[in-house]
Amino acid sequence: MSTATGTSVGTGEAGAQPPRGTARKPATMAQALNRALRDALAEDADVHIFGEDVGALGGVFRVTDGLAAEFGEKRVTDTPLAEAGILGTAVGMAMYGLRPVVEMQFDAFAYPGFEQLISHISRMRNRTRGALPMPITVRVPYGGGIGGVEHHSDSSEAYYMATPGLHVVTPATVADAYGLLRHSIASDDPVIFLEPKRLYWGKDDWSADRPEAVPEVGRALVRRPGTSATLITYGPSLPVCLEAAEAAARDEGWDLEVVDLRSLVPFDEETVVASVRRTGRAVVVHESTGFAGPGAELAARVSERCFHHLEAPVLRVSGFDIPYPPPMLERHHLPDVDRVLDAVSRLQWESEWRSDRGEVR
Amino acid sequence: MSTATGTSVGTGEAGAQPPRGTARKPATMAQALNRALRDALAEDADVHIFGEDVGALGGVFRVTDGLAAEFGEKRVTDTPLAEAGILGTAVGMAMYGLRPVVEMQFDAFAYPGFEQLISHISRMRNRTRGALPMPITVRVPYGGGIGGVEHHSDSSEAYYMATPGLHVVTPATVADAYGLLRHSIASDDPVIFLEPKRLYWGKDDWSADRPEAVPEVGRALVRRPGTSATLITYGPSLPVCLEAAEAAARDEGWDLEVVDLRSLVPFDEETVVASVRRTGRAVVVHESTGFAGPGAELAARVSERCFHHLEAPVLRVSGFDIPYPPPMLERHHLPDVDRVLDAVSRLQWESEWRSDRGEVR
Amino acid sequence: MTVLEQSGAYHLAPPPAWRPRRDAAPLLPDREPYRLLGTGAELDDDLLRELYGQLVRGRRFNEQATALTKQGRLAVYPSSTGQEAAEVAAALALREQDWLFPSYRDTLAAVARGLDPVAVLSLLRGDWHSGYDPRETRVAPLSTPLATQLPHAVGLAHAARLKGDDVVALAMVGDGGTSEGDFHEALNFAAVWQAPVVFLVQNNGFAISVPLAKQTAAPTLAHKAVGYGMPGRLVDGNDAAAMHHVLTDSVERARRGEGPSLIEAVTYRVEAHTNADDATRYRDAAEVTAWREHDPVNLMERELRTRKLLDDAGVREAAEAAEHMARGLRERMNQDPDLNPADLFDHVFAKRTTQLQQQADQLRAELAASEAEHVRQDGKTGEDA
Amino acid sequence: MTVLEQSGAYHLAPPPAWRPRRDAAPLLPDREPYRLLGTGAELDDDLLRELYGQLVRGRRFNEQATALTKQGRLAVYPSSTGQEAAEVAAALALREQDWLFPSYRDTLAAVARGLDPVAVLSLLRGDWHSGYDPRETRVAPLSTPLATQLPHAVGLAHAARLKGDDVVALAMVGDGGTSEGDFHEALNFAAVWQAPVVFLVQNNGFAISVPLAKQTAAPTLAHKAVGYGMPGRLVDGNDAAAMHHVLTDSVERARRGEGPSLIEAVTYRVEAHTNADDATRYRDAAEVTAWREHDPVNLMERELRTRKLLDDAGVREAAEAAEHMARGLRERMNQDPDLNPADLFDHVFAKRTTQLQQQADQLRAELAASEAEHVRQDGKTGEDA
Ligand SMILES: Cc1ncc(C[n+]2csc(CCOP(=O)(O)OP(=O)(O)O)c2C)c(N)n1
Ligand SMILES: Cc1ncc(C[n+]2csc(CCOP(=O)(O)OP(=O)(O)O)c2C)c(N)n1
Ligand SMILES: [Mg+2]
Ligand SMILES: [Mg+2]
Repeated sequence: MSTATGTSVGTGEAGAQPPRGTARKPATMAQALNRALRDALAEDADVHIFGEDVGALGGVFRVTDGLAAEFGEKRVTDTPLAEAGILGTAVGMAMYGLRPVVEMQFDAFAYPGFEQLISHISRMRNRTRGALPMPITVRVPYGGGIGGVEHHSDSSEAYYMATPGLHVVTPATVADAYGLLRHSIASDDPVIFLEPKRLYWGKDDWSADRPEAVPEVGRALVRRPGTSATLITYGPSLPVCLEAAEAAARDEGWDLEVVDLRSLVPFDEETVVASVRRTGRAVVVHESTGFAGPGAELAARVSERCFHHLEAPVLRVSGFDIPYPPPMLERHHLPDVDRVLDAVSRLQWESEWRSDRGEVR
Repeated sequence: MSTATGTSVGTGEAGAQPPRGTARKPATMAQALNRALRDALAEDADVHIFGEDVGALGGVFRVTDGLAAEFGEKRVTDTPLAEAGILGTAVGMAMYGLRPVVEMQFDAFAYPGFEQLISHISRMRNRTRGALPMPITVRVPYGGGIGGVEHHSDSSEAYYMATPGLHVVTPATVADAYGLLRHSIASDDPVIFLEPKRLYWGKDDWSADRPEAVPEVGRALVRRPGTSATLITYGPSLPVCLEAAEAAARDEGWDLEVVDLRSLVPFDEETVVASVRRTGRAVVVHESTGFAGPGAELAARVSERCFHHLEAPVLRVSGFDIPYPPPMLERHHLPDVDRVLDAVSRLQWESEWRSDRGEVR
Repeated sequence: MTVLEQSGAYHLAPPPAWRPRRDAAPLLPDREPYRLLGTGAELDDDLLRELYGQLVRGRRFNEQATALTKQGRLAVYPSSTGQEAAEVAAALALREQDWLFPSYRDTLAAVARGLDPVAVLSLLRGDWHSGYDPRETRVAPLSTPLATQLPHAVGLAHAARLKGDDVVALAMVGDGGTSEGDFHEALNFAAVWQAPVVFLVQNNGFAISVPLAKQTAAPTLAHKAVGYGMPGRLVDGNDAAAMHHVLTDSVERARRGEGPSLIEAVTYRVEAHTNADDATRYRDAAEVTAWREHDPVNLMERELRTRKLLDDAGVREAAEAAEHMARGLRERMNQDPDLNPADLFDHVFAKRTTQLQQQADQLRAELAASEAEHVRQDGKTGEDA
Repeated sequence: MTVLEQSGAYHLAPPPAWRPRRDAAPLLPDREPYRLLGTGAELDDDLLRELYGQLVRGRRFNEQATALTKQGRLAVYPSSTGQEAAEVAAALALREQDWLFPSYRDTLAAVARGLDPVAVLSLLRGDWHSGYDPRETRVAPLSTPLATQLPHAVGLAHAARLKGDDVVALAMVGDGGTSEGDFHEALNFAAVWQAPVVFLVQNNGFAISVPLAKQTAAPTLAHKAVGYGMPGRLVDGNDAAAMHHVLTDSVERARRGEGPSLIEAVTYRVEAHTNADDATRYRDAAEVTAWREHDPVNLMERELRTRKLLDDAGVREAAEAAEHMARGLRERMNQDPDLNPADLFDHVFAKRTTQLQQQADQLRAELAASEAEHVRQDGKTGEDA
C-alpha cells in the first residue's frame, strides 16, 4: 500500500491479509468510503444516508457519488440546510430502529449541531439505560492541507473526545477507510467518523470487490515497527509520521515505531503503552491545535502509564494554538516531517536506554 | 476567608491585602458576582447585560438580582429564549463597541450557541487582524453537586479550552468571583467565565464597598504552600483540595501545596511548573470527566516541563468518563477528599526525593 | 404594492423559476382561539366524561407531585397546573401506535397516556435520567434542552413512514421553546418531508420569568406555521374538548399523509415555573387570579353540569378516584428507589471500554472501603454509647 | 373553523391573557414578485443609469474573478453572476453610516459599496480571512457559516439604536441559509427588539445542488416574515429598479424606527455554486438558458433603451469602464500578496500568551533554518550547474 505521500503503509502485524486471488488495484480513500456506504446500503435496509448535497451531487467530496441513483431518494436523501436538524432527525430515526449515516459537509459546519450531539446522541443510550441505542454514524471531513478558506480546515476531534458516549474513529489508509466505516455503521454506538480531507485522493492498492478485513474499532495498529522511539498518530498525520520515520532511519539512524490509533475513542491504551514501554520515548503527532487538543490526553496517559520506562518527556507535535490559517499560510501551521524530526531530536538521546530503570528507582 | 466547606483559603503570596479600614463581612460568591456586575454597569456605559431571565427575575441563581431595576431594561435585558441568538447578537453589539455580558442559564444550555462561539466569538479578532476585538463575557454556571437533574451539572471547560481565541476563567473564592469578573468584563478578549454552581452560596469575609484587588487573569495562585506534592486545581474543586491537604497534613504528615489556576486560558505555566519542580509530585484535580478533559492538558504539560523533577507520574483525579449522573448518584461521580487522598497515596512515596536528579540522569 | 400599467410599459415574462407557490390563506390560523365548551356544539358525552375524569386526576397529580417535592422526594417539579386540558388531550388524541414527545413539563401527558407515574417521575426524582422504555411505551424521554425533542419527533415519524408504518408523532413544546433554532429546523424538515407530526405549543404566557411579549412579536405563535407551509391552528388551551378536537383532527390529518401541523394552545402557567421559582418577582397576582376563573377543570365541570352529565355525586366520585391515585403515588414515592452505582458505567456504550471498566472497579473499591469504614465507625459508636 | 351558536351555549369569557395580537394581513407578501422594469413606472433617470453602470461593472467583476480563480489566483470564487441586481441594489440602498453584512457570495455588494476589491477578495484569495477594516468600511467580514451573520446584524443595529445612532443594518443570506436555526433566532430577536435591520434573502434556486423545493415547503420565503411579526416582501431579484426600490423602502422604514423587514429576491445562480462545483450533476441546461433570458443586466439595458436613456455608445462606454476596472483588478491580483507568518500569532488575543510567544519563536526558528537550507542548496545547485 502506498499513501498519498507515496510512503509505504503496511497494515502491521494485526492487519488481516487480503483474500487470495482478489484483484488489488489503486483506489482512493474517497472511492473506498463510497464503496463502504454502498455495501452498507445494500446489506442492511435500515441504513439511510442523508445530509446536505449527498444526493444527486454525491457530496462535495463525491463520497456519496452514485448512491442516490442506485438506492433512490428515500435511502439517500438531500436535506434542508440545517445541521442541528440533520442530527436531530437522525436521533428520531435511530429511535425508530434505523441506522442513519449523516454527513456534515465540513468540520466547522458540524458546530451548529453540537447540542444535539452532546445532549442527545451521546447520551440517549445512557439516559434510557440501554433502551434507545443510537446507531448513528456522523461522517465529518476534517483537517486541512487542501487550501480551504476559513471554516473549511478545522480539526475538531478534541470536542468529540471530550464527550462521553461518542466513538471517535479516523482512518488513515484506504483499507481502513472502507473497513472502519463498515464497522462504524454496524456499531450500535454513535460514531463520529472523521475523514482526513487531504487523504481523500490518496491511493493504495485495494480490492473493491473483496475488501480486506481490518481490525475492529478500538484497536491501534503499529504501522512501522521500530525500537528508538514511538510516534503516536492518526488520520492525516500518519503519512507525515511514516515519511519522518524513513528520513530518520536514513539520515540519523533512529528506528522509529509508528502507531496509528485508528480510533481516539475507544482508545487502545494497551498497544500504545506497550510500544512506548518498549522504545522508552514518544512523540504525539497531530495537526489539530495543541493546547487541550487530542494529544493532551495521549501525552498525559502515556506519561503516567509509562513513567518508569521513559527516557525523555513525551513531546507533542501539533498545529499551533491558533484559528486555522488561510490557505497561503497553512503550510506554516501544519506539522511536517521537519517538525516531527525536530521533536524526535529533542528526545534526550544523550541519556542511554536502561531497560531496568523502573526497578532501579 | 472561609469557603463553602469551611476550609480556610488565603489569597496566597500573590494576593493583594484588602484596603485598610474596610469592613469585611461574610458574603456569598453570588453576592460578589452581583456586585461586580453592578459596579461594571455603573462604571462603563458600554457594558450591557442580557440573557434569559436576567431581568426582573435576576437570573435563576439571582446573580443579576436588582440590576434591571437599577439600570433599566436597556442595560439589563431579558432576551428571547435562544442561546445562539444571544451569542450572535452579542457579536454584533461588540462590533459596534459595546461590552456585552451574557448569561447562559446552565452549562449544557450553552451548547446551542457553540457555532457562534467557536466560529465567530473566538475568531473575529483574528479574522480582522485586530480590527474587531470581541470584549464579550459569557457567564456560565457550571459543574455539579447541587442535585440538578440532567443537563444541569455539566463541566464543559474542555470544549472552551480547545478553542483558540477564548479566555477561560473560573473563580473559586468570593474575592476572585468579584475581581476576576471585573477583569473579564474589562478584557478586550472574549472570556468564558465559569461560575462553580456549588460555590454560589459559599461565604468568605469580603468587603463589598472596597473589594480587594486580585491578580490579573492568567495568574495562578498558591492557595496553600506545601512541600510534599502539588495539587493543581480550580473552581469547585479548590475547597475539596484544601480540605484534602488539611487531612493529609493531619493524618499522614504530607504537606501538600495547592495551586488554584483561576484561569485555564491563559494558563500560568510558570507558577504551576515552579511548584511541581519544587515538590516533585503532582495531582490534577477537577470534577469534569477525565478522558480528554481539562486535566489532560495540565498533566501532559506538567509531565513534559517537570520531567526531571518528578518522583512519580502526574496523576489525575476527576469525574468518571460518563454523562453527568442523576442527583441520587452524583456523589459517586464527584471527586471527594478520599479520592484525592487516595491519588496522593499512590505518588510512590517509597522512592526518595533527590533534588539533583535532573543532573544525575 | 402593485404597480399600475403605465405608458412605457412593455411585456416582461416573470422570472422563469417563479411559479406562484402553495396558497397561504388556508394555512393561517383563526383570529380567535378555537373553543367548544360553552358553544353548545355537539360533543360526545363519553369523551367529555373521560376528559373530566382525566382532568381531575391530572390536577390531583400535579398537587401531589408538588407536595412530594416540598418533602424532598423529587429534586424538582415543573407543574402543569392550569394546563391539564392540553396535557390530557395530547395523550388522548393519540392511538396506541403513535408516539408522544414530551418536554420536562409534560409528565402529566405521559401519565395520562397510561405510563407508570413513578417511572415517568424518574428524571425529576433524580434516580435516573428517564425511567421507562420509550419503545415499549411510545413515549420519548422527557426532554429538558428546549425544543431539541422536536427534530426527534420529525425523524421518528419520517422513519415510520419510510417503513410504511401507520405512526404519528405528537411533539410538545412551550412558548419559549419556539424561539430556539431547533424549533425552526424541526418544522422545516417536517414540512419538506411531509412527515406525520403534530407540533403542540403550549403558550402558557411565560418562559420562566419572560412574558410572551418579550419572546415574540408574531401575531400569534400559530402564524409561524405559514413560513413552513403547514397549517397553524389556534386553540383555547384550557378547553379540553377543543384541544381534543383540534389535536385529533391534526393527528388524523397527519395519518392520512397530509403532512404536519402546528397548534398553539393558549393557556396559563398557574404555578411558578418550578418549586424553585419565585413568580412574584415577575407577575401580578391579579393575572393569576383572572386565569383561575378560566380553569380547565372548572370549565369542564360546568360544561358537564350544563349538559346534565355530572352531579355532586359524580364530582365526589372523581375526586375520590384522584385521591386514590395520589395515595398510591405518595406511598410508592416515599420508598427510596433502588440505586445501583454500576449503572453509571453500563450504558455509556454498548460495551464498557477498558477505561470505564477501570473506573467501575475503582468505584467498587471505594464503596467497599467506605462501607468497611462505616462498619468500623458504627462499631466504635456502639462501644462509646 | 368557527362553531355556530347552538342551544346549550352559554357565555364564556375568552382566555384572560388573550388579546388579538397584531393583524397579520399587512405582513403578508405580494402574490407575485414585485417589479418595476417594463411597467412604465415613474423612475429616476440618474438612478437607472447608475444601476446600469454598476450592473455592467458587476458582471465584469464576476467574470474577472472567475478567470482569476481558473488561473489559481483565488482559492475559490462563488460567483454572483445573474444576481448582480440584488448585489448592487443592496449596496446602493444604504447610506454612508449604515452597515452591510454580506455572505461569502456577496463580494460584489461590498465592491459596489466602494470597497477595494482586492481587500474584499482576501478571504477567497486566501491571504487572510478578511481584508478590510469593518468599522472603517461598515461592511462586516464575508460570512461563510450560513446565516450566522444575521444575528450579528441584529446585535449591531440594536447597539446603534441603544446609543441613539442613525444606523441601519442590511444582512444578506441565501435561500439555503433560511433553513438554519440562526436565521430563525436572528429574525425573532430583530422583531422583538424592533431593531433597524433588513434581511435580504437571495433565493437563487439552489443551495449548492439542493433545489428550493427540497429546502422549504413555504408558499414563499417571504412568508416566513409573518411568523416573526415583520413584513415580508417578494421582489423580482433580477429587476434592479424593483430591488432598489423595495430595499430603500425597507431600509428607510427601519431607520424611522418601524422595525425590521424580510425581503425575498427571486433570482437565479447562473454559474455553478463555485468554480469547484459541477452544476450539470443536478440541473438542466435548459433551466439556465431560460434564466439567461431574464438577465438583470439585459433587463436594465432594455429598460434604458426603451426610455431613450442609453444608446450603443453608452453601452460601449459602460463596457469600457468595466474593462478598465477588470484590468486593474487583474494586475493587482497577479502580484503575490505580502505575507507575514507572524500574523498567525498576533491577533488570537489582544496580547500573545506565553504559549503563543513560544510557538511564534519556534516558527521563526524553523523558517530561518529552512531559509538557511535553501541558501545552502541554492549554492550547491549553483555550483552543480
Ligand atoms: C436550550 C435550553 N436553554 C435554556 C433552558 C433553561 N430553561 C428551562 S425551562 C425554561 C423556560 C421554558 O419556557 P417555555 O418553553 O415557555 O416552557 P414552559 O416552562 O413555560 O412550559 C428555560 C429557559 C433549557 N432547558 N434549555
Ligand atoms: C453552517 C454551514 N453549513 C454548511 C455550509 C456549506 N455550504 C456552503 S454554501 C452552501 C449552500 C448555501 O446555499 P444558499 O444559502 O442558498 O446560498 P447560495 O450559495 O445559493 O448563495 C453550503 C451548504 C456552510 N457554509 N455553513
Ligand atoms: Mg411557557
Ligand atoms: Mg441559494
